[in-house]
This record gives sequence, C-alpha cells and structure tokens, in this order.
Amino acid sequence: MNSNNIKLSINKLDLFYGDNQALKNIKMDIKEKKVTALIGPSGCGKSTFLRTLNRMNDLIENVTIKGQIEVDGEDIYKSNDVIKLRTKVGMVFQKPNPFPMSIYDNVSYGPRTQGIKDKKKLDKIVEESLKGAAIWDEVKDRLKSSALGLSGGQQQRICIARAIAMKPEVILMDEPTSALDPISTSKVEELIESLKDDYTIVIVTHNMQQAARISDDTAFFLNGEVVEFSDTKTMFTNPDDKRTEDYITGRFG
Amino acid sequence: MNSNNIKLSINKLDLFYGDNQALKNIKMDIKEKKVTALIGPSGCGKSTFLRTLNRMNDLIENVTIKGQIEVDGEDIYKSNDVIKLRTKVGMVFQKPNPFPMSIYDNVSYGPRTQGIKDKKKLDKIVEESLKGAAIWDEVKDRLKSSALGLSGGQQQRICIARAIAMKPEVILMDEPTSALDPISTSKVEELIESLKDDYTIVIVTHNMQQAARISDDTAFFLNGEVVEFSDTKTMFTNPDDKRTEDYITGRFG
Amino acid sequence: MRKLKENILKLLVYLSAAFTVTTLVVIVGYIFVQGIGGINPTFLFSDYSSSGDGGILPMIVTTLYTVALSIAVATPIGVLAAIYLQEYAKKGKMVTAIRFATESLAGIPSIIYGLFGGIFFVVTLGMRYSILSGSLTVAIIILPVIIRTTEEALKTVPQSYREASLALGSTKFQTLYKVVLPSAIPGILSGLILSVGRVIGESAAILLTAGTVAQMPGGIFDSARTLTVHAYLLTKEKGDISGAASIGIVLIIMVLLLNTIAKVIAKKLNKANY
Amino acid sequence: MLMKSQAVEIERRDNKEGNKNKYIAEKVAKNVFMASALIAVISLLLIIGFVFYKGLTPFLFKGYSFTEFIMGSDWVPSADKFGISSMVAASILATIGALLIGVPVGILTAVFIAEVAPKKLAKIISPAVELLAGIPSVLYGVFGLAVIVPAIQNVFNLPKGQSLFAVIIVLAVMMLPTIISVSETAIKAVPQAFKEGSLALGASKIETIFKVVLPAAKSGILAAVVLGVGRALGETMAVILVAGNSPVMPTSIMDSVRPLTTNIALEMGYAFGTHQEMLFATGVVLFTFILILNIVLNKLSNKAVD
Amino acid sequence: GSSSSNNDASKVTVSGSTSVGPAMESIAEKFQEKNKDIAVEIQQVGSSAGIKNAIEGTSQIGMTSRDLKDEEKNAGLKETQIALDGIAIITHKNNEVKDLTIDQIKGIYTGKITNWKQVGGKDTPIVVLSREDGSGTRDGFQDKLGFKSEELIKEAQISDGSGNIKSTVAGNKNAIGYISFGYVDDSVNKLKVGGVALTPENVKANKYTMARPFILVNKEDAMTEQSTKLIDFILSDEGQKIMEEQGFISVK
Ligand SMILES: Nc1ncnc2c1ncn2[C@@H]1O[C@H](COP(=O)(O)OP(=O)(O)OP(=O)(O)O)[C@@H](O)[C@H]1O
Ligand SMILES: Nc1ncnc2c1ncn2[C@@H]1O[C@H](COP(=O)(O)OP(=O)(O)OP(=O)(O)O)[C@@H](O)[C@H]1O
Ligand SMILES: [Mg+2]
Ligand SMILES: [Mg+2]
Repeated sequence: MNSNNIKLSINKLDLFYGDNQALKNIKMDIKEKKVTALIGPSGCGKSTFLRTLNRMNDLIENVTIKGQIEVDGEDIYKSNDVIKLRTKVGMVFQKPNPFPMSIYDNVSYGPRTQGIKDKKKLDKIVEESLKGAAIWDEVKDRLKSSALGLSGGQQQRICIARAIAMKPEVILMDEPTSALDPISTSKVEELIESLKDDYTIVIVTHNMQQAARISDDTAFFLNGEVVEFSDTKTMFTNPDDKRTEDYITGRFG
Repeated sequence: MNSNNIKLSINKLDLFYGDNQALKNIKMDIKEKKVTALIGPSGCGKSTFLRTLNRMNDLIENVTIKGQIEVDGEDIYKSNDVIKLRTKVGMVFQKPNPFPMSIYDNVSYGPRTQGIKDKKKLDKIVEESLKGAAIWDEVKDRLKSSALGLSGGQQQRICIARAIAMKPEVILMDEPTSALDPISTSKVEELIESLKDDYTIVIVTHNMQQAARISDDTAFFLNGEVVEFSDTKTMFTNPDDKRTEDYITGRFG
Repeated sequence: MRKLKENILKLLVYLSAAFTVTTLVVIVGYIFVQGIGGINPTFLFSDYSSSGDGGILPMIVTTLYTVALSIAVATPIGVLAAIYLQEYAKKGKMVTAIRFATESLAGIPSIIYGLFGGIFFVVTLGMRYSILSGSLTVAIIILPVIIRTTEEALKTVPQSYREASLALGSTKFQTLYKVVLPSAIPGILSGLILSVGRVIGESAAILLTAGTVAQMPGGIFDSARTLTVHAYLLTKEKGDISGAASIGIVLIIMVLLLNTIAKVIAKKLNKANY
Repeated sequence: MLMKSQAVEIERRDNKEGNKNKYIAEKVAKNVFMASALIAVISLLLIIGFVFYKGLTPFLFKGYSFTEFIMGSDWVPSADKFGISSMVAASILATIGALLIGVPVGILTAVFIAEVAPKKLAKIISPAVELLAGIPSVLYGVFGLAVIVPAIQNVFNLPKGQSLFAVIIVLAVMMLPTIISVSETAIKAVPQAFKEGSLALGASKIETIFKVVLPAAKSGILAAVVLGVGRALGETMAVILVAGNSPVMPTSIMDSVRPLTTNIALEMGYAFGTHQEMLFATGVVLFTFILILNIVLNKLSNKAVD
Repeated sequence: GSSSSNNDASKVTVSGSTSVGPAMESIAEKFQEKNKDIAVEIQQVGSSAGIKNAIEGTSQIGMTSRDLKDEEKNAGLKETQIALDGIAIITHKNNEVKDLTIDQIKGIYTGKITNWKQVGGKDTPIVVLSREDGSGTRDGFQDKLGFKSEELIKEAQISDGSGNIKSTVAGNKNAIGYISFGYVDDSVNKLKVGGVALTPENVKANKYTMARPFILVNKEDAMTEQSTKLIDFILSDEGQKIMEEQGFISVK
C-alpha cells in the first residue's frame, strides 16, 4: 500500500459560528497511516477544525460550513451517511466526557452499538482497549463501577480506550494527553506510534516536543488559518513562515 | 515578614471515597507566598488532596476525612465558616467549569457576591483579572457573550481569571495550563510568578519542567501517599526516594 | 448587608417549604378526618348500590383501568413526540408554534376536552360512553404535561454525552436509547407522576366520555364511573362531603402506590445510570 | 509490545455485524418519533379547531358581536345576554394573584427539596408533594368550601367567604405540586461543576442557588411555571366551589367572582345551542388569554437572565 | 358487565339529569331484579347532554329536570313526566327565620330585600344562592316565583348542583338557597313557604307550589321492547313508590 495515499483531503474550508469566522480557507491533505499534528495558540480553531472532520459541528446550532472535505475521495458533507463516517473516523474530545455508566459499559459502548453482543468478544475488546490506553491496571478491578468516579487523567484515558475500541480508520485526538502525567503520556504516545501502522491519526497538541516526537506532518494554525503545513521535520527545523518559527520556539506573542 | 511562615499545615490526613482510601496519612506544610507544586501519576490523589484544602470534597457524598488541616493555624474542618475559608482559598478546577453566563459575569461573579456593586470597580477588576489570565485581548470585544462558546483553553483561562478576581490569599490550581498552548502557558506561569509576591499558591501539574521552573516546594504523590516533599531544587537534583527519581526522570512504571 | 440578604432568602426558602408542608398536612389531614369514618371493608370491597350501603369497588376498578389505559396511550406518544421536537425537528418557528399550542392547551379547562371527546370519540368514532373514550380523552389532556416535562428532561442531558456517542458511530436512535433517555428518566418520571395525578383527579372530562354507570365494568368498552367522578357526583348532588373524603383517602393511597410503582420501574429502566 | 500484536490482528468493526439493523432501527425510530409528534399535534389541533369552530359560530354565522361579547358586562344566557368583561377581569386578577403566591412558593420549595433540606427530609417531602398532585380537584374545592371560605368569612368578618381571595389561595395551592416537581427535577439536573465553581469562589450555598443554579435551570423552571399555571387555570371544579360565581365586575379582593373557566364548567351541563356556543367562545378567549400569558412569561424569564 | 353495543337488544341506555339519576338507579336496580335478562345503563351527564343523547341516539332514553327548549322539541322527542320534585328553600340551621312568603322570597332573589331583619331575622345581610342559568331547578324556581333570570340579584352566589348549595348554606349563617326536595337533610333548615311546609302531600295537593317535573324523553324509533318496559315500570305503582322513597313526588 502506498503510504502516501491521501486519506482526508480538505479544500477551501470556511467555518462560521454565527457571523464569527473560526476557520478561513483551510487546505490540507492528511496522509493515510500517518500522524498529523495540529498546533497553534488557544482559540485558533484547532478543535473546530478537528470537529469538522467527523461532522461533529453539525450538532452546534448556527454553524455554517463551506468548502470540501473528502475522506477516501468522498465528500463527507455531500454524503448522508454520517454514521458510517463516524464509525470510520473516531474521536477523543478535549474535555473528557465519559458516559454516566460503568467503565466497562463505556468502553464496550461502541462495539455494542455496532451489534457485537458476544460477551467474550466484548470482554476481549474492553481489555485490549484499556490496555492500549494505558489504564487497564488501574481499573481492572473496578470495571463495573462508574466512570464518573475516576480522576481527570483516568477519564481521559477511558475516552481514548472508548475510541480505539471501535477500531476506526482515522482517529481524531483533541489534546489526548493534556491531563496526563509523563508516564501515561509516554504510554499514549507509544500507543499512537503503534496505531500508526493501521490508522490515520490527527492530533491536536500544545506540546511542541510531543508534536515533534510523534507526528509525521504538522499544521500550524493561527486565527483560523493554516499558516504552514508541512512534514514535521521541516517545520521544526526549517519553518517557512516567521510566525511558525516564533511560535515553535516560544518567542511568539 | 518572615517568608517561611507556614500558611497551610496538613497533618495525618486520610481520605476515603466510600471504602476506598484515596489519601493516606498526608503530612505537609505549605509556606506562605511560595509556590508548592504537586506532582505524581494520574489517579494518585493530587486533585483529591487539593480539594480538601478548601473543603470542596464536602460536596461529594460518602467521603470520610480524618486528620487535620490548618490554614493560618486554624483547623478548617473544625470551623463552620466554609465561606470565609473559600474566600481565602481560591480554586481553579481541573476541568474548566465556567458558569453558563457571559464572560463578564463569570469573572465579576466572585466580587459581586462579595457585595461589590460599583460598575466601574467591577469593570476594572474584570479587566485586570482577564489580563492576568492572559486572555483579555481575545475576549475584550465579546465580554457580554456566553463563556460556554469559548475554546477549551479560553475557558480554562476564564476560570483562572475568575479565581484571581477574588484576590484570595491562597490559590489552588489543578493543572491550570493543561489545555494551554506554550505562549498562554508561559503567560500563566508569569502570572503565577508575579502572584507569588502576594499569594500562596498550590499547583497540580503533570509538566515536570513547569514544576521545576515555577515552584519553590514540590510534593510527589504516589497511590495516595506523599512519597517525598521538599524544596523543588533538592527534589529535582537530588531526590531522596528512588521512586521520585524514577518518576521525575520518566523512568517510572 | 450580604448576610442580611442571605438570611432573608434563606428564611423565604424555609417559609415556602413550611407553607407547602402545612398545606399538605392540613389538606390531607382534613380529608382523613372527614373520610376515615366511612372506610370499612364493605365500602372498599363490595359492589355499588344506589341505596347507599354498597361499596366503591366498581369505581376503584374503573379508576385503575382509566389510569392504566390513558398512561399507556399518552406516555409513548408524549415521550416520543417530545423526542422528535427536541432531538430531531429543526429548531424553528414550527417547533416553537407546536410548543406554544401545547402549553396553551394545558390551560384549557378539562370540561372542554370532555365535550370534544364526547363528540369525537363517543359519537364520531362510535366508541360510545366507555372507559376507552374516557381514557383517550384524558390521554389528550395529559399529553402537554408529558411532552413538556420530557422535553425539559432531554434538555438537561449534557451535550457532551450525545457528542461522545455520535462520535462512536452510533445512530441518533442508539444515542437516545442508550445514553440520553437513561439520563432523562427522572425528569420524564416526574412528568408521568404529575400525569397520573391528573388522570386520577379528573372528573368533568371523564364524566362526559366514560359516563357514570355505577357498575362493575366488564371491559374497556363499557361505560363506568371513576372514583373522582363518584366523589364529584356525591358532593355536587348530595353534598356528601364525608363520602367524598372517604374516596379521597382511597385515592391518596392509590396515588401513593402508583407513584411508588412508577419509581421502582424507573429505577429498573435506569440501571445504566450511576 | 502488546500493542503490536494487537495491531496485527486488526479487524475493522464497520458495517458487518448487525449493522444493517442499526440503520433500519434509525429510520424506523425517526418515523415513529415523527408519527407520535404528528398524532400529538393533530389531536391538539383537533381540539383547538373544535373549540374555535364552536366558539366562533355565534359571531360568524349568527350575527352576535364579538366586541359586545368581550366588553359586555351582563351575562344572562336565558335572556340572550352574553357579556364576559367581568369574567375576563376575574380571570386576570385570579391568575396574577395565584402566580404571585404560587410561583415563588413553588420554586422556593423546590429549592428547599433539591438543595437545602437534609436528604432524609427531602425524601419525605418530595413524594408528599407528588401526592398533592393526585388529590382530585373536587376535594380541593370541598376543602376550600369547608375550611378556607369560612376562615375568610370569619377573619375578615364578611357576610360570605366566597371571593377572589379564596380563588387565589386555592389556585396557588393547586399549582404548587406541578411547579415544585418540575422545578425540582430541573434544579437537580444542574451540573455539579457549576455549583463547585461558585462555592469555590466563596459564595454561600444560598448565593450559589440564586445566582448560578436557578439561572442554569431556568428553562425547566419556566416549563414548571407554565404547566403549573395551566393546571390552575384549567381547573374548574375547585374554583366553582369557592368563587361565588357571581358574574359581576370585582371591586375588591373579597368580592365574589366568576372566572372564565368556571363560567364554562358551571353552565355547560345545562347549556344548549347559542348558550353552549358562547361557553365555547369563553374557551376561545381563555385560550388566547393563556397564549398571551405564556408569551409574557417567556419574555420575562428571558429578560431576567440575560 | 356486558357488551356495549347499542344494538344489544337486552340493554336499555338512559342518560341525563344528575337530579333524576340517583332515583333512576334505584328504579333500575329493582327493575333488573325482576327482569334478569335486561341490563339498564344509567349515565348522569346533565339534562342537556341527556336530551342531546336521546336525539342523537347515543342513549335510548334521556332524563331531564328542565322543560325542553323549542329547538329540542322540534327534534321529535316524546316526553314522559315521571315525578315531581319539590323545591325546598333552605337556610342555615341557626337562622331564626323559618317561614317566608312567596313575595319575600322573590324580593330576596331580585334584590329588593337584602337584610334578614327585613323579614324578621337578625341584622345581617342576606347571601343569596342560586343555581346556574339553564338549570332545571332554577327554571322551576323562577317560574313559580314569577321572575326572570335577568332580574336575579347580580351578587347572587351561583353553585352547580343541589349538593353544593346545601354545603354552602350549611356553612354560612347568612345564606339562603333552594334545592331539590330529595336532597334535603338536617344539615340545613327547610323553610315553610307562606306557612306551608314542603311535604309530598302538600305538593300533590298543590298547596306547596314550588315544584318542577322530572321528564324522560325518547325518540319513538329508538325504543325497544325492553326500554318501553322500563318506562312502564317507572309509571307503575311500584316504580312510583320508589320515586317517593327517594324523596320525590309521584305523578299519580
Ligand atoms: N468522586 C469520586 N468517587 C470515587 N473515587 C474517586 C472520586 N474521585 C476520585 N476518585 C478516585 O480517587 C483516586 C484519586 O483521584 P484524584 O482525582 O485525586 O487523582 P489525580 O491525582 O488528580 O489524578 P489526575 O492527574 O488523573 O487528575 C483515583 O483512584 C480516583 O479514581
Ligand atoms: N460553540 C461555539 N460558539 C461560538 N464560538 C465558538 C464556539 N466554539 C468555539 N468558538 C470560537 O471559535 C474559535 C476557535 O475555537 P476552537 O475551540 O476551535 O479553538 P482551539 O484552537 O481548539 O483552542 P484551545 O486550544 O483553547 O482548545 C475561538 O475563538 C472560540 O471562541
Ligand atoms: Mg480546543
Ligand atoms: Mg486530578
């Protein structure tokens, strides 16, 4: 398989919250089985952009979207099958949002809605996913207790586990390690590393080192625009744009 | 004034969620007008500990607390005046929790409950606090719009602004920069630096560099226990405990 | 200043609660004092007789029929309609208009519903005076309550739950069924409990649609008299207040039982919720 | 590493197992929801249509003047006189009065149950309030007639106790259960994080309740008020017993009044022909009245928070 | 219970006045004892609804406590008077006024007399209670006194149903009201009118003039063998005796 296949192709994307333009003329090609990092200052539109990729912004009122987003060559805003899209494109949110259910039910939720009923299979998926999200050891004895009684970082990892339990093709991660300690962080980074073989990953991060460490491509957002988008090495060693350089080196603002 | 005054003194603190012990025999003296950092892996009890300091855990059912916490020499669990305590000891939560009100109302909330009605005074407090939290420029034109329509990092800074608007004596911050980009992070760190002159600050962070940069003392938590508590320099250069060393250097787990 | 305001507010809260509780105690107390004398096994468990020494068994049975039937009809329609309005329909003039109509209908006196039911169900649809006609009529009466309370309950479910579920490729329906509805159960339940109260307490609308036949109903196609209609006729025609109060006691106990059952069922349904 | 082995046997969980069902279920569900909404809307429209058709007949086809109907002060059906101005006034006054008592008491009681009372006490009061909702209005009326009316008569030393005042009290009490239970649920649904945020700022519990919790629960509380008012306004059996029902313009709160609803319920049993249609016309006026009231309530509650 | 089909030949459906209803229930009980194969269904839904039901065929027989309006008469209903109901004038038990003349009563109800002392009682205002416009009892009452609805004192308290009037009068020492004779009990004081007490004998002898008829109405073609049998039973001696036991006055 050509590892430079384009999985997601974004073109002339504009997004408005009411009259407020949050994304301006975004153009980006996201490669299959690569990790693409989105960086940029708070409020620049990273989450907004990420949420357009699986049409999560459909749920917010007063949002207008123009332009094109293609997944596997298909315009996702033309197709009606959002569900298929979201099965294909999984997501971990910025604020951890476990369901008010047990840990087990949280993680098995996706597979169950896909129609998997076999208890053994579900058990296996739950275990694998929790291990993958580096939280199995902490919760294996309390799988039946509520996910809401977990610490912030634990909740975040439950949400990661929930997303990978679906085995989507693309995983969108909005600051998945922001609430994690260095060890869990490195475990999640390892996870991302290994997932790369099979998944296309788009990750928002505020951690430059993390972006540099794990991503293949990086996009730098500023005020709703993509200032620079290139492979990570180039961006971190030899950025095109002065603003990118300033941001990466922390001289910005 | 002696800068080594003890502001908070914690002694033999145990905390249980139901039967589950989350804090074990904690002993710690937090110095006035210093920054104390709490570090440790996810789920080790940092937030829980922080929340005992302003009696936020009172709100959770089935929590049992034993031991002693003194603020300015007064046992906070003996006194009945939680409100005074919380006015004195402000808090920024791990998950940003702005009220469903306008940005202005969020930040002026504390001062208003304190009885400040003068519009000019409030305006000034709001502006100063938002500037302090490094978000003034981003929101100054939309002070009257809902705080819920902000990005994750913006919400977090609103919550910081809301806390410092109260001018408490102690500020508890639970990962205040986890959702922030490097620039905002360094602005918040600057803020903490400058607040130090007047406030006692306790901060939970997963970022070792941050802890090293901004804190005077550091406590390392593990499984509900304080493994090591000493001044930051010592801890990061010459830790007592093997486990601390492993954690700090990332060799842990 | 701050303390004063705070104490005044606190006082108001306590006073209000005290007012409510006092009202409750006085009303229930009054009903018990007036009615307890009339409560005996014959009254509860024997057939009605116009001579006055019979019981109210037929009315108890009729009331249970009516409650069961009208709740069974109105709950699904009301809850599902609320789901449609809240979760599916495009927010706009249409939904606002429907909501307005619904709310305004909640204030129309039930006798008008009764007259409508008396023409629509009893005559036009040929159901005649029957428990069925009566139940369908009160089902319409409680529809606004169920719709509105369900809508509110749905609104309180955090959006992040929906987002999380949809992002996992669940359909809207799965999201509703597995995440949203379980979280909304308490709100829906309070609507249902209010509705049960409304059905049980209804007289005018039922009188004009289910009729007043004081006999044991053989089925839902029979005309029959509910407890409240019976109490109504007793006070209105005979001025028999203690008789009405005795019925009141039976109704209070019945409401208590029904509410408990509703809560137990809801708890079962709600097992997904922690 | 663990993850590697897992990655090898990767198996996408898309459209294979039982996934078709899910799409079908979605379609079916959506249609069922829509059908329910339609049934609800149709039945409600039928009633509205029915009331309006019946109620407007005298004005459209029989040459009665609507203005005279609204403005007229005499109501003598057997003499073909249909004027409801006094009843409109009575309804407005009774509603405002009941709102002024019932709404604050109801909301504050809900606050008490949801936030202030000890858990155990709340667990007793809450179902007890639901009980109030289950007491038939006839019995509220009987209670009003036997307790409230004589009390008013004696306390104020009047020839009779049937009065606007008695109506207001009975209505206020009758709207309580609805307002309390619906607001209670709304208040309980306010996320803990909001409360924590406020308390951490040194706000007291009461401040938190009034400044954060109640505004956050505003939509539910508004629904509670609207439904409560609806319940009270639609209530007739109790009011008939305590209002006195004289169709005269009230000049004091101790005057007997006949609100619109009672007019309908009182005479419907014997009414016939034009008389009956005029009672429906009263219903039309009532409907409009409630519509306006709802608009006002909505506007008020929006203002109160923004 | 039984099937509710209207065509069910063994069933007689009766609906209408709540004043007539209870008496009809007693009659039906006796009637069914004698005719085990016939079921009688009685609905107390008000005179107007009863008449309407008889016209529309929802019921075979309608019960009314008021005279038919012209429009109703045009519908071709057959009327059968089955009893007379004396209208009792009642006051609070402690009211010392025990006797009023027709003129005094009329004066009170038309607002010319407003204080009990004007008719020999205490110096307290009179609280006038009346039934709602359209009520059969009110029709009968006003007819016999000779005044029209418009003349009724505006401030009169209006109650629906004899029971409500009775409860109200029992609770208010200033009140006066009128109710169906069948419902009078000792919670209130029953006045003499012009010195004549309300008794069945006095009504029959036309000494006590305030009375109204109870009427059954039916469409000829809706009648069955069974329903005819029921009406015959009511008019029989046995039926009329039950009417008297219920406090009404036989038409024989
Ligand atoms: N409300 C609760 N009920 C029950 N257990 C809880 C609750 N909150 C936290 N815990 C448990 O207490 C332990 C400590 O939690 P705490 O939130 O203090 O961790 P933390 O150190 O802040 O972690 P993180 O860095 O992930 O935020 C965890 O095992 C957690 O699961
Ligand atoms: N629901 C909303 N309604 C209105 N404006 C919004 C909404 N969500 C986000 N915005 C605005 O859109 C802009 C981009 O927000 P977004 O959440 O995409 O930022 P971000 O890059 O993810 O920031 P952060 O790093 O702080 O999470 C911000 O100015 C924000 O205030
Ligand atoms: Mg974001
Ligand atoms: Mg934490």
